[in-house]
Amino acid sequence: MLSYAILIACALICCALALNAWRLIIGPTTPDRIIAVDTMYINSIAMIILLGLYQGSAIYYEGALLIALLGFVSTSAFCKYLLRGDIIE
Amino acid sequence: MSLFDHLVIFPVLIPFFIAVILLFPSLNNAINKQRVLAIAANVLMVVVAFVLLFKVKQQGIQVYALGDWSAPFGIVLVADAFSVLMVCLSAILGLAVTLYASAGEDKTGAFFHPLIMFQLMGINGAFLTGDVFNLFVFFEVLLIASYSLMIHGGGKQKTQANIHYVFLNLIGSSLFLFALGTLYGTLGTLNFADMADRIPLLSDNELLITKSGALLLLAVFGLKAAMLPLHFWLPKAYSSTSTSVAALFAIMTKVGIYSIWRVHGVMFGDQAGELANIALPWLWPIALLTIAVGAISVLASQSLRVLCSNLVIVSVGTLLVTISVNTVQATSAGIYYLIHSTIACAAMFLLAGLIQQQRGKAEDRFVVARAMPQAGILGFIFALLAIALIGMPPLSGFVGKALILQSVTNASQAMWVFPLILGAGLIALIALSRAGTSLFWRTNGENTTALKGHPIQYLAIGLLVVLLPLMVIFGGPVSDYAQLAAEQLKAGLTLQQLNEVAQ
Amino acid sequence: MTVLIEVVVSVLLVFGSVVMLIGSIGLAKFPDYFTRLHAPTKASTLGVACILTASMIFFSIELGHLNLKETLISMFLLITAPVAAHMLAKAGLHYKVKMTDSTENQHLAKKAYLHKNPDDA
Amino acid sequence: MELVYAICVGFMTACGIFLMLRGHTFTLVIGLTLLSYAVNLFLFASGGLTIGAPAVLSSNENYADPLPQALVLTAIVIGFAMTAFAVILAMRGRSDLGNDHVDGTEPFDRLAAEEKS
Amino acid sequence: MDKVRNFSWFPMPYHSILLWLVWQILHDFSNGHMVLGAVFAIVIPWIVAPLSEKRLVAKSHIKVLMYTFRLLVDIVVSNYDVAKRVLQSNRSLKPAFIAVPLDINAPVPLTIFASSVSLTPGTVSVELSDDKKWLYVHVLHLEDEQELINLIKHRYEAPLKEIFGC
Amino acid sequence: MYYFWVPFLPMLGIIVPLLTDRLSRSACALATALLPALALCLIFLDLPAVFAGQVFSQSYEWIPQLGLSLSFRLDGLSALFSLLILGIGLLVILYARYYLSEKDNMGRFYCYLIMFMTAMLGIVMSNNMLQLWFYWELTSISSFLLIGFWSHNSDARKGARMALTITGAGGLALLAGIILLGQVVGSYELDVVLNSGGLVKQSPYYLAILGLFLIGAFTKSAQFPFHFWLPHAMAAPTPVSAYLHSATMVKAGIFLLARFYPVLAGTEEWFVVVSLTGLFTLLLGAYTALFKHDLKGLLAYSTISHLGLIVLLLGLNTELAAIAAIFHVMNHAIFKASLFMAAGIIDHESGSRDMRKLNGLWKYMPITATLAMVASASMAGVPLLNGFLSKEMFFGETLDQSILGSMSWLIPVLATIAGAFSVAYSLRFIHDVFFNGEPKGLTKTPHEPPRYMRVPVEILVAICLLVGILPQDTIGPLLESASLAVFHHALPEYNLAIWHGFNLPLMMSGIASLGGIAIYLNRKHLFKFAGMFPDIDAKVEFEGFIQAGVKWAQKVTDKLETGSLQRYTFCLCFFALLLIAPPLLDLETTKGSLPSIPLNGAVIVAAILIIAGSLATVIWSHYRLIALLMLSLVGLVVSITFAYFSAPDLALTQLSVEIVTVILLLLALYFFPQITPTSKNRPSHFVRDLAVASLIGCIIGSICFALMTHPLDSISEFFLANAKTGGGGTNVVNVILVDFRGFDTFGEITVLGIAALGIHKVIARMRLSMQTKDFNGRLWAKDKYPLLLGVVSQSLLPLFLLISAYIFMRGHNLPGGGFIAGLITSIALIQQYLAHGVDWMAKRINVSYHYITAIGLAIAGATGIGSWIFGRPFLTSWFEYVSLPWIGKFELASALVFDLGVYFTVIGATLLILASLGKLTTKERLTVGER
Ligand code: NA
Ligand code: NA
Repeated sequence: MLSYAILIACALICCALALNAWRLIIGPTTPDRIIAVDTMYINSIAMIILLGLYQGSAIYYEGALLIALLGFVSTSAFCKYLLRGDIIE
Repeated sequence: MSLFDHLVIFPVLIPFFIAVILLFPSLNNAINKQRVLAIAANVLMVVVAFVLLFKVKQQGIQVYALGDWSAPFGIVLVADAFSVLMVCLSAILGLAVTLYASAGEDKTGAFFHPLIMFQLMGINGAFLTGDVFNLFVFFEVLLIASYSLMIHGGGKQKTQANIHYVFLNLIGSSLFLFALGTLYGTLGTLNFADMADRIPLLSDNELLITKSGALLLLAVFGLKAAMLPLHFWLPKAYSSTSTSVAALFAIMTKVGIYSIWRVHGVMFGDQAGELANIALPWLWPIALLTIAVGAISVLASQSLRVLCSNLVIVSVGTLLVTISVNTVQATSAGIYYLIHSTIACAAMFLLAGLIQQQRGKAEDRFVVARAMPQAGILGFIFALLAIALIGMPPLSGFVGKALILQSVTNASQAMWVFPLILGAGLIALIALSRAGTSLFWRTNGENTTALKGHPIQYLAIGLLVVLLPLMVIFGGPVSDYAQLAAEQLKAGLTLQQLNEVAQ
Repeated sequence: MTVLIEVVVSVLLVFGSVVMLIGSIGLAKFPDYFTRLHAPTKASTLGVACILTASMIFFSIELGHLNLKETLISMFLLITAPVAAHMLAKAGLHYKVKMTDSTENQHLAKKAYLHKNPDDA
Repeated sequence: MELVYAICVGFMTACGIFLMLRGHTFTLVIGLTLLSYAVNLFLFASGGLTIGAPAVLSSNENYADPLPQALVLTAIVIGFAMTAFAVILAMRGRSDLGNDHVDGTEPFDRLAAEEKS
Repeated sequence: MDKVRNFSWFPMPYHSILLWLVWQILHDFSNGHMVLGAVFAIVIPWIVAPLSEKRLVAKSHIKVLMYTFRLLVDIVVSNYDVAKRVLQSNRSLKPAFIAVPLDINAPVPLTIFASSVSLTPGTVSVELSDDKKWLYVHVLHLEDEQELINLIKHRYEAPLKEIFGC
Repeated sequence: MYYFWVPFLPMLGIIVPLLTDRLSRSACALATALLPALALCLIFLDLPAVFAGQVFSQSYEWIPQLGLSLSFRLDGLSALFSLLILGIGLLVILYARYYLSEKDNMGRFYCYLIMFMTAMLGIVMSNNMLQLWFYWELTSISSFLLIGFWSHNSDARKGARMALTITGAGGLALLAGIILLGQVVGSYELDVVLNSGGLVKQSPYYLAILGLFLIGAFTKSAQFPFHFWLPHAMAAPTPVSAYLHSATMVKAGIFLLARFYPVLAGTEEWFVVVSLTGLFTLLLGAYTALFKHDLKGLLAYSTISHLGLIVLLLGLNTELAAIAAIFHVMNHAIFKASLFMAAGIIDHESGSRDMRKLNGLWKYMPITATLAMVASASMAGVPLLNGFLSKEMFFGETLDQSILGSMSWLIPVLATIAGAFSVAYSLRFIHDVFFNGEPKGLTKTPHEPPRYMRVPVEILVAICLLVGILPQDTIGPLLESASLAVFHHALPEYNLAIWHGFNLPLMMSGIASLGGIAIYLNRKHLFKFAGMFPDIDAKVEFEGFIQAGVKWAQKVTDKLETGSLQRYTFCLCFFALLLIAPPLLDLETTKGSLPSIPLNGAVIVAAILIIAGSLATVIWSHYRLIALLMLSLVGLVVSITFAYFSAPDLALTQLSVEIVTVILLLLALYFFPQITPTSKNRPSHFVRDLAVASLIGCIIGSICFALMTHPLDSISEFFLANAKTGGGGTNVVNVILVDFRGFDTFGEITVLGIAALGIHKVIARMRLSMQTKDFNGRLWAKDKYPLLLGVVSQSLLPLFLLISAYIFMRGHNLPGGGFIAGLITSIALIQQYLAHGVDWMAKRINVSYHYITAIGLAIAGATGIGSWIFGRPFLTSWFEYVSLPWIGKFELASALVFDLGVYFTVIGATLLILASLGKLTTKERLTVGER
């Protein structure tokens, strides 16, 4: 049952990712695209956790952790860029 | 293991540690201390390189297994006659360049001495390594150092030339990795000797894929070596960068040539079974075209540094010829010529710097300008270098040229090589005699304001120039050594031999 | 692994991913920028937390000892997601993105914008 | 699986190379980054693809080829250093030459200048 | 540096504890890691201390926990709310901006407050006025403006005010 | 046996004039002359043996690989030439002492002259062909310096360059010839080569060798069509002309023909080419000489003509002719040297060399006039002078051949005509200069030269007379031994008597003399006739030719090097494509034998994301920010791909690097236009680029596919087997990085460190304008440091650091390591910069990042060297399991220290890069002076 659940979850997250990609591509504004990428970061955390569950391996945990940390940095950098142009000032 | 047993890695580690030391606060801001340390380090490197050379000559090939892991699992440094010779050459150039720059050029931008050291580390590593991925790493070390050095002193031209140089080489690096992936994917190993052992055992399909990878490497090395049609970056890059950097760069193309020799001349050389000499059909026309186009550009050159850059291209073509001829004799001729052309071109670049310094706005362009305050000594050095670069006696150029011509025994080859090499010599003669007459003889008035050369600059040039007649006077021993290097190179090294030597 | 735990883990997984999918649907279908901004907060809070909890339970059983590592990710997300959303909202304001006409109090958006861009009055 | 992977690598390579054939430094940097992704994936795949067997020793029997991974790691770091340098150099180019064309002049500027003269 | 800080073994005691705990979470509580974690829990604050500003200290730890719990519950509840909105037609949405007047203005409580607002699906903190008197919030579906403002102030701002005493 | 030192004495003498330059002029000249005089004495000491037919030769190995040896010989031919070189050389030294003015740098002049003398001696005494060539080229170089001695004079520069170019080209041809000859014979030693005539003539290379040698000889000896450089070399000071262009350099070509006579001569080809070239040159020179108004010009063309005569003689393939040729070499050298010197005196004392101005000098300088008249009489071939003897022999020899068959009579007729012209120009030399009324428009009144300036001329003229009257007693033995050296066997009968009775040659002489007088008398008509032809100035033509060559070369170079990086990149890509495509075309299938992994939906989604992301990056590459977003999407998916295919380390690294890259690009983008200017690229270029990019993509994809599906026998098993036992870690990738292939990592962090230094360097001079608005024209927001971002970033920092410590510590056994940890730390700090700004950070962090880089590198390097203490090679790792009470067993490993070096290097480098870039817009930015 668990493996089915994982597969279902995986499929759902894949759909979510596809929808994010759709938003990323149609925009229409740059902030929209940044939201899309940000959401993709979060969805990929789920994806990696699911991968770890599927393989029964805890080795992917750090990947998820890192995405959580870095996704934030990336999004705030992009936003800062939109607001100020100069992200380190 | 005594310290002496670690000698092979010294040419890599000395510049590394000196560079790192130079970055620390107490030295980073004290240019005079930096100079002293850098010069001392370079002298030490020359000594080490020559000690290593004699060691190799007496005891044979030296292998240094890094991390105590034997080949093919660990990385090994292989000091054979050829690689050690190249290390000596780079040490000499490094010393000359450091001396020259210590007259003041090192102050025109940050981190000059550390970067030169890193550059030397990269060059020496590339010469010594026996591992193809490690070669990539050292290529990158020397490239990134050269990117940084090329812009030393600043100026629009440098930036412009550097952009071209950097982006082309970045693509080159990507191609290098594609090629490495391909070779690893079929051969399953990275050690030169092990790869050479495995190449003849490849099956049909893998054979063709490996061939693709190997030929892709040719493009990569060719870009570094500035062979046609990948030479475009060179004239602008070498002629716009600062004097000492340009002089050091004289050996950079030779790194490409060296790698072609190692990989396509030996690994995919005579013993490679079905993949034997796959690069030769390409190298022949390329070599001849490189000479031809280089020579045409030499004739077209309007300033001394551009001229000298184009002479570098001609020398690359000439070396490719010796690779293409693919005999021990040709290889040894090529090695002799390589030393000669590197030293002569480097010295000419340094001289061009002095000339530029003394001619004011006219720089080194072939136009009428006021006379240089030190025209006499500069003219004398120019004449010597011109003679060497043209390939006329009594300096080493003629020995190299004659050796190469002698090595072309096959009539159909000779029909192309003789006229091209001799013709290129003639064009160099025409161009350099025009250059010399307009730089030194077509003058109007005296120039008293120009900056005279610093004695240390003359010392640097003299160090290089004096080698040219020495290479003729001691032509016997030098060419004997080149012969030894060529024999070792051509004989190749199996993994078993490598590991036996390492013990 | 007991069936109960398996059921719990499975339910958490499916529930979490449904929440995340809903968030992404929102991102895809909502009419304007500010409404879309609400979607990722959904995904990054409840959705991912469920999946992480599932993973936590699963590995605690699998490895035979307590495994709380995944809480760390949740914690990070709880701290960072609102700030990311805030930054995105600021960017949206700055960009003067189009809002659906049905949005109430649009003057407040303009007012907020003028706080940070007084020159643009 | 391998086919899809290869197609992706090929496609990224093509995109990267195409961007590197453009005329503005920033575009080139983006192309370079894309190209290095492709290079890394290519180098990584040279030892074959393995799922669910990281080269971390445990009771497993089967492991992914660790060597290409180590090579790719080195390549990533070097690629980062190179990209960083390229970006800064591109900026320097813009500062020194006044525009961000790789040749230091916009081609249409050059054309306009030719027409004028 | 503004002024030379006096050296202290535990410049950030809360952080030290948190770091130690996190280290244990990451390493599944072994003896060796308790020691190593302690080392990092002490050393990292030394490094970081110069980079952090004056810290507020929570008055009541119980209230902190209660606040956290309430927030988590709210997240779950409002998630359900928003899920409905997502699956309904766009036309039924009534998005709006609201301006929440602020009583707190210290950076940390303010941040926690704004974050709490954003964390509960359906509301996002958009902008803080320069004078820190207003928080502009975007609401996905607004039924009654004043009620929502009151709710936010009551549920989040009031407890924070108590916790930090400002 | 003294001869061996002869070439070395002048060589030593090269520096003598430079050293004695500061002394008086006479002392300098005297010192200069000393060593050549000594050399001359040495030759004289060996002369008796040479006359006795002995051939000395001695050889020392020099560069055996090349076949070059230090090898000299002294036989009759070299003795003859050495005597000329040294003897006339000494006279020229004396002459030049008076000729050169105070302004001229005498030391330099003598230095060049002695250099030239050394080179000439080397040519004639070499016993090794390569050594001969060595000296041959030295003559070209030293003559270049001598001709261009008055370098302020444009004619001198151009003349020197022309001479160098022509003789240099000839030298190159000669080198080719020598190498071919050496390969045919198997030795470069003349002893061997000269005895291999038969072998050479049968060789298929004979024609090539002959051609190359002749080009060498003809260029040097100014034979048609290479003759034109010689008249322009007259821009040289007259002592140089007297030496180089009469006695020595131009004779080098003749010497070469004579030296290799036994090897190359005697064939039909030799005869046709050599004799016809000689004949034509003879006529051309004689004819042209008549019309030259410049004294030295006349002498130059006369030299060309006489050289033609000698070449013609050598070409006739009879031994008597060759003897005549050698004889004439001597005679010509003597009378022509004296004539040049006389011309020099005239020029020196009257200020002009123009025969239209110089008239009636007899009155002003009777002694010089007498000497010049005797010498030109010798040149004209008047009896009782040496010129007469060799000319008679020449006429005789032209009669004696029949190789042209029925047209053989043409040769003596043409020879006579040439003789007549030679009489005519000699007459002109005498009459126009010394008689023919009064001088016109001279700047100074002519007078006799200083006493000793005339001495060399007197000596030479005396020799003319002496040889002319007593040939057998004076020159006989020398000629005989020289001829013997040429033929290498017994000589035919010949007679050096003055009087041979009334015979055809005498008649030809008579006809020539009368004809010459007739020509001279009718010179007005002839001048008019000659004036009808355009006056071809070889210098202008040659310069024009070279200029055209340069122009053409520039055109070609401009075509090739357009300065367009796009073109160069295309070349690189296309070339790479050309190289890699062909082998793959032969490949039947790329698919290997391995079974493929089944596909699943997630992978398809990832693939779609990658492809869409890449495509979007390309399509939106003009909107740079959007391209960047797309790029970060691709980067994210690539990281996950790595994770999926069992490479967690790679995934972590790729992720962190990707974020840093994005931040870097964002920092940079601020200074760039936000939208790429639409390029005016031609559509064809677009298609071209698209095609090459797609093809490369296809090929790389195919190779990638092939590699994945082929089984691989790799060395990786070793790493898996030894990571734990030999490297002390279970994360094999990390063990490879820090241990098995630690040297790669060592290089890699060096690259990173250098990049940081380089970037620091590049930034230091950057001046970029800050944009006040974004690309849509919006002003930037005023809120520099959003409050929420600041608070959260600050509170996250310790957690970030803890996680980087976590990643660092576990690296050896689990995914992680120093590099990733370093990046995480850097990103955490960058986040602080982002949230709080540079000022805020500068107040709190007070270290230069490049010191951190240096510390990191030093740690890594020191760890590597540490193993030396234990007698192990660089970077040998060490690890030990330690057990402590309560804590339990844990591992200590040197790899961890190495990794610490990596960690610091990464932090230093990354922050150096990003922070310096960030500071660019603030007052903390780097300035030029900062280092
Ligand atoms: Na919310
Ligand atoms: Na900035």
